[in-house]
Amino acid sequence: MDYHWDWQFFFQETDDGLKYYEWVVSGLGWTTAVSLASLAVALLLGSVLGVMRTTPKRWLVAVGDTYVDVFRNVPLIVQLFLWFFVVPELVPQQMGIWMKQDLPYFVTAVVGLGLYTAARIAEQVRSGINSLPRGQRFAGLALGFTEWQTYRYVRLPMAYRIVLPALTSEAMNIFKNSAVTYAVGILELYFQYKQIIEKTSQVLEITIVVTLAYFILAFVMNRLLAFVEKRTRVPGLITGTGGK
Amino acid sequence: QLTGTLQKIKESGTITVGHRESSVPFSYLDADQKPVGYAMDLCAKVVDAVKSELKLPNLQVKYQAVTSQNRIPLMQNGTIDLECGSTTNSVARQQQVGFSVSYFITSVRMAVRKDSGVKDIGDLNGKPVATTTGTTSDALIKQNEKGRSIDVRNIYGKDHADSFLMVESGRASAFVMDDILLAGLIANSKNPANFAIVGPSLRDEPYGVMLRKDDAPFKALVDKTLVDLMKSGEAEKLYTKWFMNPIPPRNVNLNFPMSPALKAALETPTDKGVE
Amino acid sequence: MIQIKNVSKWYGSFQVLTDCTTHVAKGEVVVVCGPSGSGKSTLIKCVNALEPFQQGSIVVNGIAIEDPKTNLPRLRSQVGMVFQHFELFPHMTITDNLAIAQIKVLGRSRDEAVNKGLKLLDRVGLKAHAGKFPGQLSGGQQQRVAIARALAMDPICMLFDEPTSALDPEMINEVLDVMVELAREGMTMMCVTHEMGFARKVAHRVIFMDRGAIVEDAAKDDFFGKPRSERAQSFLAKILQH
Amino acid sequence: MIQIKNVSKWYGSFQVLTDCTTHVAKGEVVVVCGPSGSGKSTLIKCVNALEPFQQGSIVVNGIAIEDPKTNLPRLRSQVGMVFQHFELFPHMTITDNLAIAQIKVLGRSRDEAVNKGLKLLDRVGLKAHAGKFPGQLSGGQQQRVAIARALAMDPICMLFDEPTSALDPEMINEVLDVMVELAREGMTMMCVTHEMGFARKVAHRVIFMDRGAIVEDAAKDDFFGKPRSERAQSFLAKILQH
Amino acid sequence: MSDFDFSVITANWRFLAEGLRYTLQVTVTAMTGGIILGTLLALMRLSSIKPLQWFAAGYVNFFRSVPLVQVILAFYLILPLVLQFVTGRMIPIGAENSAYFTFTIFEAAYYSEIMRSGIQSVPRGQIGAGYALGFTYSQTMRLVVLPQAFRNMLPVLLTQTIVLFQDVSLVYAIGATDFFGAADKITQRDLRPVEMYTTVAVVYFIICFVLSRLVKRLQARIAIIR
Ligand SMILES: Nc1ncnc2c1ncn2[C@@H]1O[C@H](COP(=O)(O)OP(=O)(O)OP(=O)(O)O)[C@@H](O)[C@H]1O
Ligand SMILES: Nc1ncnc2c1ncn2[C@@H]1O[C@H](COP(=O)(O)OP(=O)(O)OP(=O)(O)O)[C@@H](O)[C@H]1O
Ligand SMILES: [Mg+2]
Ligand SMILES: [Mg+2]
Repeated sequence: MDYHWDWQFFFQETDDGLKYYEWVVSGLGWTTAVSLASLAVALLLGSVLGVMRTTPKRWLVAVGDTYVDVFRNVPLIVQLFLWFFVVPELVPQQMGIWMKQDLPYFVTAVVGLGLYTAARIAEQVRSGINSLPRGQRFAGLALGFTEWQTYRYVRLPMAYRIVLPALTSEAMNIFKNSAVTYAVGILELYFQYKQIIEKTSQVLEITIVVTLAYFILAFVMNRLLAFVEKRTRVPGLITGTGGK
Repeated sequence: QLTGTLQKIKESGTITVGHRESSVPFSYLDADQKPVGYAMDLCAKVVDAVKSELKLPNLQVKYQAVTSQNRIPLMQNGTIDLECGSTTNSVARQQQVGFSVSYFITSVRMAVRKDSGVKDIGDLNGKPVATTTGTTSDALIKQNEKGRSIDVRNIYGKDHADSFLMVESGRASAFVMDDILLAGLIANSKNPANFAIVGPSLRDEPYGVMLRKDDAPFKALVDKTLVDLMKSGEAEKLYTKWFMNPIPPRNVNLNFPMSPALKAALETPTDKGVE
Repeated sequence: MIQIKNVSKWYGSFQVLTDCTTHVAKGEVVVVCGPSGSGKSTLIKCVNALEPFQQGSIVVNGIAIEDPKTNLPRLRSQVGMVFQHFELFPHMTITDNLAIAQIKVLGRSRDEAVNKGLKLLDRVGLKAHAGKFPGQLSGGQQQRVAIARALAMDPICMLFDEPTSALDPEMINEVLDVMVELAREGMTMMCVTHEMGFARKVAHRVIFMDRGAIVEDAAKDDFFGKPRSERAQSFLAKILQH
Repeated sequence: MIQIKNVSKWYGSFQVLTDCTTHVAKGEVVVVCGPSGSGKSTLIKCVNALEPFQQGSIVVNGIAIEDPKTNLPRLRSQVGMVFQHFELFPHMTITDNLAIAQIKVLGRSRDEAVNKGLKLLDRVGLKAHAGKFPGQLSGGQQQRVAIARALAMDPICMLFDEPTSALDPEMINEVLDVMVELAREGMTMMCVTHEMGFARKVAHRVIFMDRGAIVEDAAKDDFFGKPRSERAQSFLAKILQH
Repeated sequence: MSDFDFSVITANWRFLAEGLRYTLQVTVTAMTGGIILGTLLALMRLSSIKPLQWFAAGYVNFFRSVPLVQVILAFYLILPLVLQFVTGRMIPIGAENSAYFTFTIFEAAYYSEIMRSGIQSVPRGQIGAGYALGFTYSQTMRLVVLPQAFRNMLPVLLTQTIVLFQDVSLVYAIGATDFFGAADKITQRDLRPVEMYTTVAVVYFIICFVLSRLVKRLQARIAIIR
């Protein structure tokens, strides 16, 4: 293999004055920012949708189901392009111009990734709630809780505990999926990976470094949620095998 | 005794030509998804030369689409034997691959919407400027005398079409790129009259056929073929065919006359790369 | 206290309750029995408005529950209910299980709620377990906590849905003892159960259901003396064999 | 036929079997009983080499199963085994359940295997169900199929691990009847069961286990007449109460 | 920009259809290969031989932690180097072929986790019953355990396959012409992104939606059989 190894290039200066390793670091920063922000959006929206799909109200269920159907059945990359190129042309012109000129790309990317992931989280939250005995809801109602209170105090706390392992892999996934946001101009890790390959052609070195970086991100997330899981474990109860 | 690429071609009985899929009019797919273009025509001549050199009239020609990210690795690892696209011959790239004599000289300029009021670099201060991944427009702008005090916001399209779309849709005030590519994009847009290529040349860049590094016999063959075409006037005919006439797939005419720099390059062919 | 009038209910096209009419007076203990699937749980859930019904009317403490203007959470908070599978909240300590509804529904202060809860916990003999989680208690203990939880709301009547049928034999009595005591204190109770010993001891009336309909509704002594329907006779014979 | 000598087995540091020694002669029916967790299932699984053991020796039909050179699949194919939860293969029809091992292990032709299977299915009274899947049969029917499946391999002896304890009361007898018939025909059988009626009817010897050890090993009449250990006495008292 | 120009779709439908065919080919190949490889990995993971367990666990965890789009690019660039190292010759493989390989390897990690829980969902007694009838390990797995695991997990396997089908769109990153890649290339040349991406989204939606409905019905069927 006449491959020319060169680990030094990480410390070479690029034409924008930064060193290559600084590109990697800045990419890592954007990846983390996009992922965490999207995760927040996804958790919030996904929970709301998941809850909607378990209510007795038919139309709420229909809205939730439709959302999940739409957002799960179109590839993420296509969704990002839609948000970026198509949606601004469909809204009123003033708003379209605002979206194109003033709305940071970061926001578009976070919305795209967040809404996509929300569909998956909604599935999990729903299956978590449905896996609880129906009697739990009745017990809450019988004590005089409103429907919302049974969610707030009785069903959601258990449902989240049950699906935490599944949420953990979703949270790890979001770091990986965030790589696709390079396509809408986010200067995250995969963008820098491509950029560095193009500039230096030192494929192996940069692949090793970037792979490791993604690995660490996912691993940290995993440990973090494992800690949460441990902290919220209910004595005398065996949970931990949530829906897929 | 053959060596390098020629030996590989002889042994395998095939030559693999790397091409781009949307570098109009150098190398792109026509309506039947076949690679065509100015660079493809030039390369066809090179392939003919290889056939007669190796006495392989039945040499099999394979085409392999490449992207700006993978063209260099693919050349290095032997997937392609020559690349006919719109690849700038730069000193940095010469560390990795070889180049033929230049067959085109492009100037880095900018495309703007006519109604945007941007006419020169000076108008860009504080504005978003689109570039395609791999180049940094602010560095180029700053290299220019008039652009020294200018601050722009870089935004990145994943490819030229995306970058151009940013200008078209009003996301970016300008798209800084090789002028010929800008001309191609404008000609293909819905309303070509809305756009203009403006400003001084930020940099001149030569395009060359990409080869493997340190493969003198093959490079000599390629260079000789190209130089012959330039000397015989054949190259200029091909230029007219692709740059001054309607081209497939939609019969758009780029109307892009030969620049003085290119005329000079065809008269005195060179494989010197830019810094 | 509870009036049930001509109640019918369907799941889709399947009729679960057919024209059920009965009542429970203040201080009365009524036992509901019948074969599996006969609609006992459904009927008792209707009383608490946990299940909607399509025809008829149920009035609890003067309030018609089928009236759309009725504040159902408020009504339910006044009616205590105990389930077959206890339905304690597994992620809360026993103390929190007892206190949460008092705080969130009745608006009591946390101190007040906890005090009240602990007092009732003591009454069912489980004071020592206040800090534990439901999963750490036996079934019989959990069911006693569930009764205490319902009592903490100061209910005007109590509904039981087979409170002992998910328990191991040796735990049944510890739960029945609590229920007997409650009945003796004059609590209005409607009880789905197959424990005929309990019925004999404290019930005033026994209702026998079959296929969604109330087949017998008789004073205790009449019921055990000479049940009229053949279905009730054969049911009693089976149950009492145990 | 079966010799068990000083067998001990540990799960980690927990000793499940302690120095067990016994034997089953050809044509003999031996019933194994004892409280839950006493190691009955483990012992019978060791006989079939489904569980490894760390000390002692088991010889089946002259072959030492702890010998690493023993061809275990071959040995197991000669010993029929029936499990508490039937363990029919749910994705195959009854016919395929009966035929598959004959074909894949004994190398019989498909026709031969199916014929043999149907004959045995007839014997356990289920010929009409040949084309069904296990999930479509009742528990008692499934267990009878499981016995037929074991018999289809022409076993030299049969092992049963609580074959009736997962069944509803009314199905127990249909399975026991098959087993009694089998015993009367002279099949060598080792049977973990709490059905003392069955033991009384056909067993030659009864083994009582407690905490991994064989506490009693006596002829049937001796066992039911005057069990020696206190543990066995109290166990028998509980069991026979039913 | 209200003047939509859908002629770009009609003029290029053949190219798009070709792309869709390739997408389906990659999906089917990676599904078949991934399930086979994934099953082997799952068996390794559940075996009692420690090194096999470690290998399988490492494999699965590695591929589940790395972005697919990066794996696609990396494999595409590195694979030829590896082949050259092994064989001493330059073996061009091309973007299209590289994708078959990458997706099979990558999806195997996901399928293996599904098959693992499928195998674990088969009651242990079934294995005992298999052995008791005289089956060997491989017969017990082939005849008893895997058919049931596969059946139990069929809906989940199909759901993963829908995800795979969507993920094939990422091969555009190496310039391969799948359905999305074809759309992307036409967009580059003809500059009609709005029309193109809208159409692409609708096509993906219809295919995936129909498939996921089928999965739901299958799930109901299986629930009844069990
Ligand atoms: N959500 C539901 N959807 C459809 N049918 C239902 C539903 N819940 C209950 N049923 C049916 O309604 C009938 C009455 O059910 P119910 O639970 O009230 O019976 P039950 O008398 O309490 O029986 P058990 O002694 O088994 O608790 C049963 O046939 C049951 O199958
Ligand atoms: N795989 C295992 N790992 C650890 N301990 C086990 C395992 N299998 C069984 N045991 C323990 O070994 C002991 C004997 O189990 P075994 O199943 O042989 O009892 P048994 O007499 O058949 O009881 P039962 O009547 O409940 O079937 C029990 O205490 C059990 O908990
Ligand atoms: Mg009930
Ligand atoms: Mg056992």
